[in-house]
Amino acid sequence: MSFLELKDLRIHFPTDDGLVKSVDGLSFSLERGRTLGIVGESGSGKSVTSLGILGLHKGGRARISGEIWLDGEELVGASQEHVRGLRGKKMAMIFQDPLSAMHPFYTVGEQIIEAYRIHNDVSKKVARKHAVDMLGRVGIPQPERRVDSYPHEFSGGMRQRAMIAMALSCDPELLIADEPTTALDVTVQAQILDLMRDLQRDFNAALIVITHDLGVVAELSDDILVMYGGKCVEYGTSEDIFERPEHPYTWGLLGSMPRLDREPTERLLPIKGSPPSLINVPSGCAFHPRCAFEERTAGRAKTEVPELLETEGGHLVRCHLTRERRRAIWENEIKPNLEAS
Amino acid sequence: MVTYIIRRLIWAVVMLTIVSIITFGIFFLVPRLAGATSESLAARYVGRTASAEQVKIAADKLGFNDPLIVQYGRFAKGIVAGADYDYGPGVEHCPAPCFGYSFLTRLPVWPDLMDRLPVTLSLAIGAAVIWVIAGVATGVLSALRRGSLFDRAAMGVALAGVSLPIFFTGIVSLVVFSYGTPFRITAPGGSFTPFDENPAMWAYNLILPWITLAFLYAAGYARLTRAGMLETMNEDYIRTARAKGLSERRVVVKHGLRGALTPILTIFGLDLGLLLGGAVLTESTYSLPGMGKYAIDAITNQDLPKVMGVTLVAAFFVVFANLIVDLLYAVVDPRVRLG
Amino acid sequence: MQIRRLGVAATGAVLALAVAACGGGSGSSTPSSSGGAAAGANATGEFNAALTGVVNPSDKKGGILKFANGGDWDSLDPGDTYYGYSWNFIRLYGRSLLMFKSAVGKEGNQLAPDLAEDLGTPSDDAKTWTYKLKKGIKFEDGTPVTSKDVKYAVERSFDKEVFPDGYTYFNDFLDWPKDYKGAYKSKDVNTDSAIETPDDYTIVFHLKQPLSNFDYFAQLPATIPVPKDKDTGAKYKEHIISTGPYKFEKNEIGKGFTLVRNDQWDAATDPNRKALPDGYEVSTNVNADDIDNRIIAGDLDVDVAGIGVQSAALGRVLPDPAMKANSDNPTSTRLWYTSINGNVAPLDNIDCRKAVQYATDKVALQTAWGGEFSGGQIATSLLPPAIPGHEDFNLYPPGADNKGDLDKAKEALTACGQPGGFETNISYRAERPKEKQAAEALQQSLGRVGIKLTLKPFPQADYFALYAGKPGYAKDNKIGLAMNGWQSDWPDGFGFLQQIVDSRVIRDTGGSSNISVRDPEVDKLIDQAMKETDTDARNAIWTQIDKKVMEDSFILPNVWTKTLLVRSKNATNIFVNDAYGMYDYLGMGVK
Amino acid sequence: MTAPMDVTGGDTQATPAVVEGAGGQAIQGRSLGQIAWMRLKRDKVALAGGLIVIFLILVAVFAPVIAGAFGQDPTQFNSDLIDSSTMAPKTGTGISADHLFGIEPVNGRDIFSRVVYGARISLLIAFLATLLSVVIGTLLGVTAGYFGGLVDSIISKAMDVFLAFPILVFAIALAGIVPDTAFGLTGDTLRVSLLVFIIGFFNWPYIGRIIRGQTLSLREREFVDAARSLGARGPYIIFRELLPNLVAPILIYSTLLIPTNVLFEAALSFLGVGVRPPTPTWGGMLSDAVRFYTIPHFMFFPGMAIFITVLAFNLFGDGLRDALDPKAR
Repeated sequence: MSFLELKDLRIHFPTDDGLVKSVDGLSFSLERGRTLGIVGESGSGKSVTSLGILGLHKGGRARISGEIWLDGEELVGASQEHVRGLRGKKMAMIFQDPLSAMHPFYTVGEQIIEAYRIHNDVSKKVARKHAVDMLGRVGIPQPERRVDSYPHEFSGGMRQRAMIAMALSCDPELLIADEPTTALDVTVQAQILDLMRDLQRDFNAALIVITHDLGVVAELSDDILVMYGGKCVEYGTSEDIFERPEHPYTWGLLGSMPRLDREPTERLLPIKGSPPSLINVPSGCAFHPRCAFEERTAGRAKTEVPELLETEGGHLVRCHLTRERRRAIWENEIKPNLEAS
Repeated sequence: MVTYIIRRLIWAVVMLTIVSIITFGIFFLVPRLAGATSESLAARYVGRTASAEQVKIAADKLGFNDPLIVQYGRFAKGIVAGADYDYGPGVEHCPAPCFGYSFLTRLPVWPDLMDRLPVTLSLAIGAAVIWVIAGVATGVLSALRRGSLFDRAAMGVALAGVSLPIFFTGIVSLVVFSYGTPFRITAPGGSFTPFDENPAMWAYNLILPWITLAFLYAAGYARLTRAGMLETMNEDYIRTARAKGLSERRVVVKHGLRGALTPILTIFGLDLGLLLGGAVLTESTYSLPGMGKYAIDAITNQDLPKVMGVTLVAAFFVVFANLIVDLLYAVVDPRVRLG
Repeated sequence: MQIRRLGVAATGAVLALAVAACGGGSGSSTPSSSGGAAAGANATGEFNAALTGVVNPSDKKGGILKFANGGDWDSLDPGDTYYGYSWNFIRLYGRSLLMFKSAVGKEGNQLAPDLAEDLGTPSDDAKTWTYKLKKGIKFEDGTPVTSKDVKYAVERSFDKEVFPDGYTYFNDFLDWPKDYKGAYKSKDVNTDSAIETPDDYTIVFHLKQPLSNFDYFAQLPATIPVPKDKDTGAKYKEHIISTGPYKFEKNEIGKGFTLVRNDQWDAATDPNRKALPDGYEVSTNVNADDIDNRIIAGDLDVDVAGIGVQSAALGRVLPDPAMKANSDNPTSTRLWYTSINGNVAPLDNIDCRKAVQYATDKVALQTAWGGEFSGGQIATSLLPPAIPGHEDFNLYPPGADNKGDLDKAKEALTACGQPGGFETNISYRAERPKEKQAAEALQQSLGRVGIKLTLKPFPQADYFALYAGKPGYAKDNKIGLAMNGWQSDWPDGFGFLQQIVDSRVIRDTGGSSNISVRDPEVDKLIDQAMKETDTDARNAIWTQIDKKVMEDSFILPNVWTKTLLVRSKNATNIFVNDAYGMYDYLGMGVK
Repeated sequence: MTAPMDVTGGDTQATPAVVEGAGGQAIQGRSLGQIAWMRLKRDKVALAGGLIVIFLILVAVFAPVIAGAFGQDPTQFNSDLIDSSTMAPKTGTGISADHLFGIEPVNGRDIFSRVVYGARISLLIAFLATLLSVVIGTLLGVTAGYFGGLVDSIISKAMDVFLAFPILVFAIALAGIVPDTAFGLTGDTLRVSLLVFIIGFFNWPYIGRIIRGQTLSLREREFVDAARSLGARGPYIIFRELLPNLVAPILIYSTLLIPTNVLFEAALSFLGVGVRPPTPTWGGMLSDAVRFYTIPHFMFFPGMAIFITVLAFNLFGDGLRDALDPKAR
């Protein structure tokens, strides 16, 4: 069994308007030292998944089913208290906007020390030393001084470094980064991505990077999982996704990805329409109302939910189009367009 | 920080001056608009049987014929430097802060006010302790169990609480717990025992007004706290705290409550400041001899020096409370810079 | 509590039987008479028992009596107090030249010497009155009381700027030097023309005009001596130097005070005071409803204001036979009335004034004032029944059921030239709910004949000085009717009528209690009565004045006040003194 | 540099915020009012509050009809129903088919019709005073927020001064010393105008502060810049661009200010400085009832009238706020 394994995970929220199926039957696995990128639009269920792994939906209104195995332990059925003990220690998370994700009333040091001392029975002094070390390690200059600063006294990039330091303070084996660079400007983004890559190597942790930005996962990930409407629509290695993407949605994502190797004047190709409702999921393939190739499925897309099937070597796709047709479309219609445009 | 405090103190003085000018102006002008003359005002000082001539002399002596500005100047000078007052057998110096002498009792206002202050202080602070504890606790619990039976019940009661006029709850509480002999658990006010004299009697006399007043405020605070907690508990930093593996209790108390309580601090400061200037309705419902009752009595008797005195003291508390709140805010929230 | 009260009632009943034989006479015995308090004692468990006898008679000393006041004294200063209850109470800490006997019922109306050795000796056609003081009377600091202290007390009370609450009898009647302004402002003026003190124990008053009943002046609290070197003017009320059996221990104006025994008081000089309790605890500004409840519960002894229970307690006491039996319903010498201002058109026409009289629903008025027990008896004239000179007559019978004679009222309106009625205002004191109720009742009943009233509340403190009692204001603002009330300063026609019907007390500056009666004939009659030394003849003149004012229809009498008093469960010697129309505070002791 | 399709930049709320526009329907094309009404319709409690508010307004408007239907006049004495010794109603409460809520002690006036008429004074004053506060508060708040600088600091300081006034003390004092004829008005008209002025005038800073804050944030928005760049002047921007966007907060705080003002009016009437008797007011009835606490129905009905009115407005106001501004809950 892999270090982290999700089996048919479902996270549903009952609301006044109906049941919101944020995550609907998600499965994947991840080994130590590997990086998985989860990509999707808002509301595709990627963040809900990450919070689900950390057990942060427990005790709330969410209905969770399926299995989450972490290092041989099942987490869905485990007690809240037990999962709490794992949070921060065995699995940690880096959040998107460090300004709002850090408590404004406590110093950065205090927040790291708190995280460290929850899981390690050490004196405040030792914990403080550790916090300074961690801040130094994530590249914050003058950590002895900065440890007593408040989050609002940091720049955006420094804050994200501090956030990473906090997440890594207990040496976690699973690290989830939720849009780690979205709130940062481009140059800082690159630095943070470099830092994360370095640190992952040092800590030998399993890393999940959640983003809507394929560019980020391109830099970091070994494997990529594309989510749409709470489901995985395509899964494969980084190479699979970038070189041989087979799902129309993935094509759309690639089309709307700004790339450094393109001319700045080039037009991006956005996906038409807006993300699906998670309550009244479109019949059949959830993507069909936005899919440019829907008519080539002979109506199946409207009525039949496609299955996630392997095309080759672990590359999974959820689409009614035949494999040949997908390849043909990619090679003849999409790829040239992406390169030419 | 120090310059900020000094600046704020100066502004506080300016504000009190403005308040005193407006108050003086209104109480000077309105009776005159109502047809009062300086003689009829002076008549209040010389008794029912004075002759027209005596009244005229008194009006002159009291300076009621001087322009408004001169009269105000005299009043302001009294507060700052004291004033001399002819009380019959001799002239007496009324030391600063001199708010003048009551029309009716002919006693200086300031000692009177200082006499009433402990009552209002006891009432306000006692009630504040109750309402903060009860209101915040209820609000937090409600927020944490949002939608639960407890939440619905508590918020229902709280909404009822803010919708009930205190003079109604006050009377009902008096009738049930004080007048009604079977449940008589407390005195109906009117009597006040200073804390240092007999703490038990002090509490006994105040328990009913405390609870009634606290109920009203606790209701509001429960609603505020709940709203604040709901908002705070949705903050990203709460999720971060949870992700760190903190116990839910610690998340709520150390991270949630800390954030939610900060805005409540402001409101608390203002409420307490307003109350210290006289819980008018509570004091008159329970006949507590505090500042509010003093104000009402002074107003009913149109005893201008008393009204001026109590208005200014009340304004002082509001201004002072504002200052304290702003300073405290800077202590509580590191993002706030004074300056 | 219930059991104990029943037990007391039983012993009381036995006592009453035992004394019935020797008591007999109608309130002829007093607790101060040598026969002891047992004489004239009545059963404790009877309604109105304290009107005619002493309830719970006892000579037991000690204990503390607890008094409470729903409001506050106008002033504790003897020179500045004008409340009936204050005059009743002041006898505990001050001794005037004369005093009302501490006795049951009518006997309480009798004057007795206090500082003086005897009642006053008139000379010079009752223009000069001489009193001899007892020796051995001391202030609480041990200084002997002399006639100079009495003279000083009266002189200081002259200054109404310092003592605005008091009466002006001495100011008006003594032969003061011209431009005299009182002890403070006219320090070195010789006042022998008004008051002479030939020696330390003689005081002689010189009047401007003959006054046959000056002895009533001599009982006024203004004759309570004040030591000149301890006088602090307006602040003297905070530190009063006692001459009575009790002195002030603690005095917090606005909250209350305590009285303790005055060791300089010598019982040998004072046959009128028994001084049974060891002290008094008085709280002021207490919730009035709570006072009632605490008296009923036995936690409190006396509502010092003596105006009877509040409306709420009325509903508890009257329907409950046991509680009712522990209460008394005295009629006081107070008349609630409505002044009809002849200066305000169309009330300058006597027929319009008469229309008001006829149209009034007296029953509604009585209920508004508090009903038959706590409101009073429907009044048809001015002089209350308890005052000599009172005669039953009714010039404007408001129908058989007392609810108004609308036909007569309409006739009067027609005669007045306002057949459809008219509009005017009615003033009342905002702080007095009963006055408001009465005004509303009048508004309602006069509305039946088209007389439309608008209610005008004014603050009590300035009611007479600035509003209803100020002729100019009343006229300009068309205050045709004004709620008013008067209690006799002492039980004779002069004490009752002079201040409210003599037009010469009306001043343009306001402040007089008479705000509507302007009839030169009435003034003449008053002068006549003051000169008349024969009591019966004098009383006849007062009756005549009463009738004349009613004929003029300047006053609409409402009720002669009755009050419902609840007896303390812990006090002894409870009886009503007619001079005050409330329990006598001098006689009371603690069980 | 986010992808154009990702508008919010994250979907991390545990409670999905994407549930509006059920069925994936585009929500564009619906006005704020329509959305609010849709939300409000779902809030049964707020709707109930709103219905009670409408009911109370109808009661106030048709008071003479309602009271007349029972043949009762609010100032009519019924002395024959009163026990003249205790002043209490002969039957204890006097409740009967004629007198639904019983009668007052002493004079036997019909409590039902007095409560019904009391709604007129209470609501009239509360509405007008709210209107006054809102007008002053909005004008000054927008002015302060829009112009900023010296104007803002003067207006803000003025608000500080106003907030420092012991408002109730002041209101009582003012209401107490104004004569019965003033400013060319008299009787109830004068008293009502006076109370409206006092209550409204002292409450504006509360609204003013909120509006100022909202204006400050609106001022930075693009559409204001756009208008300004097109040459629009201050007043135009204030009335055409800012005010329409301030409608929601104004509506919310007006609704929430009304119950406060109902309480305020009741307090002043209770303290005897309200509208003159015998015009019935709830506060005035309560103050009469205090002395007759042994006759509890007398205080019950006016007390409950105040309670229900304030509660209804509060419920409706809360619902309105949730509907118009869901984040503010």
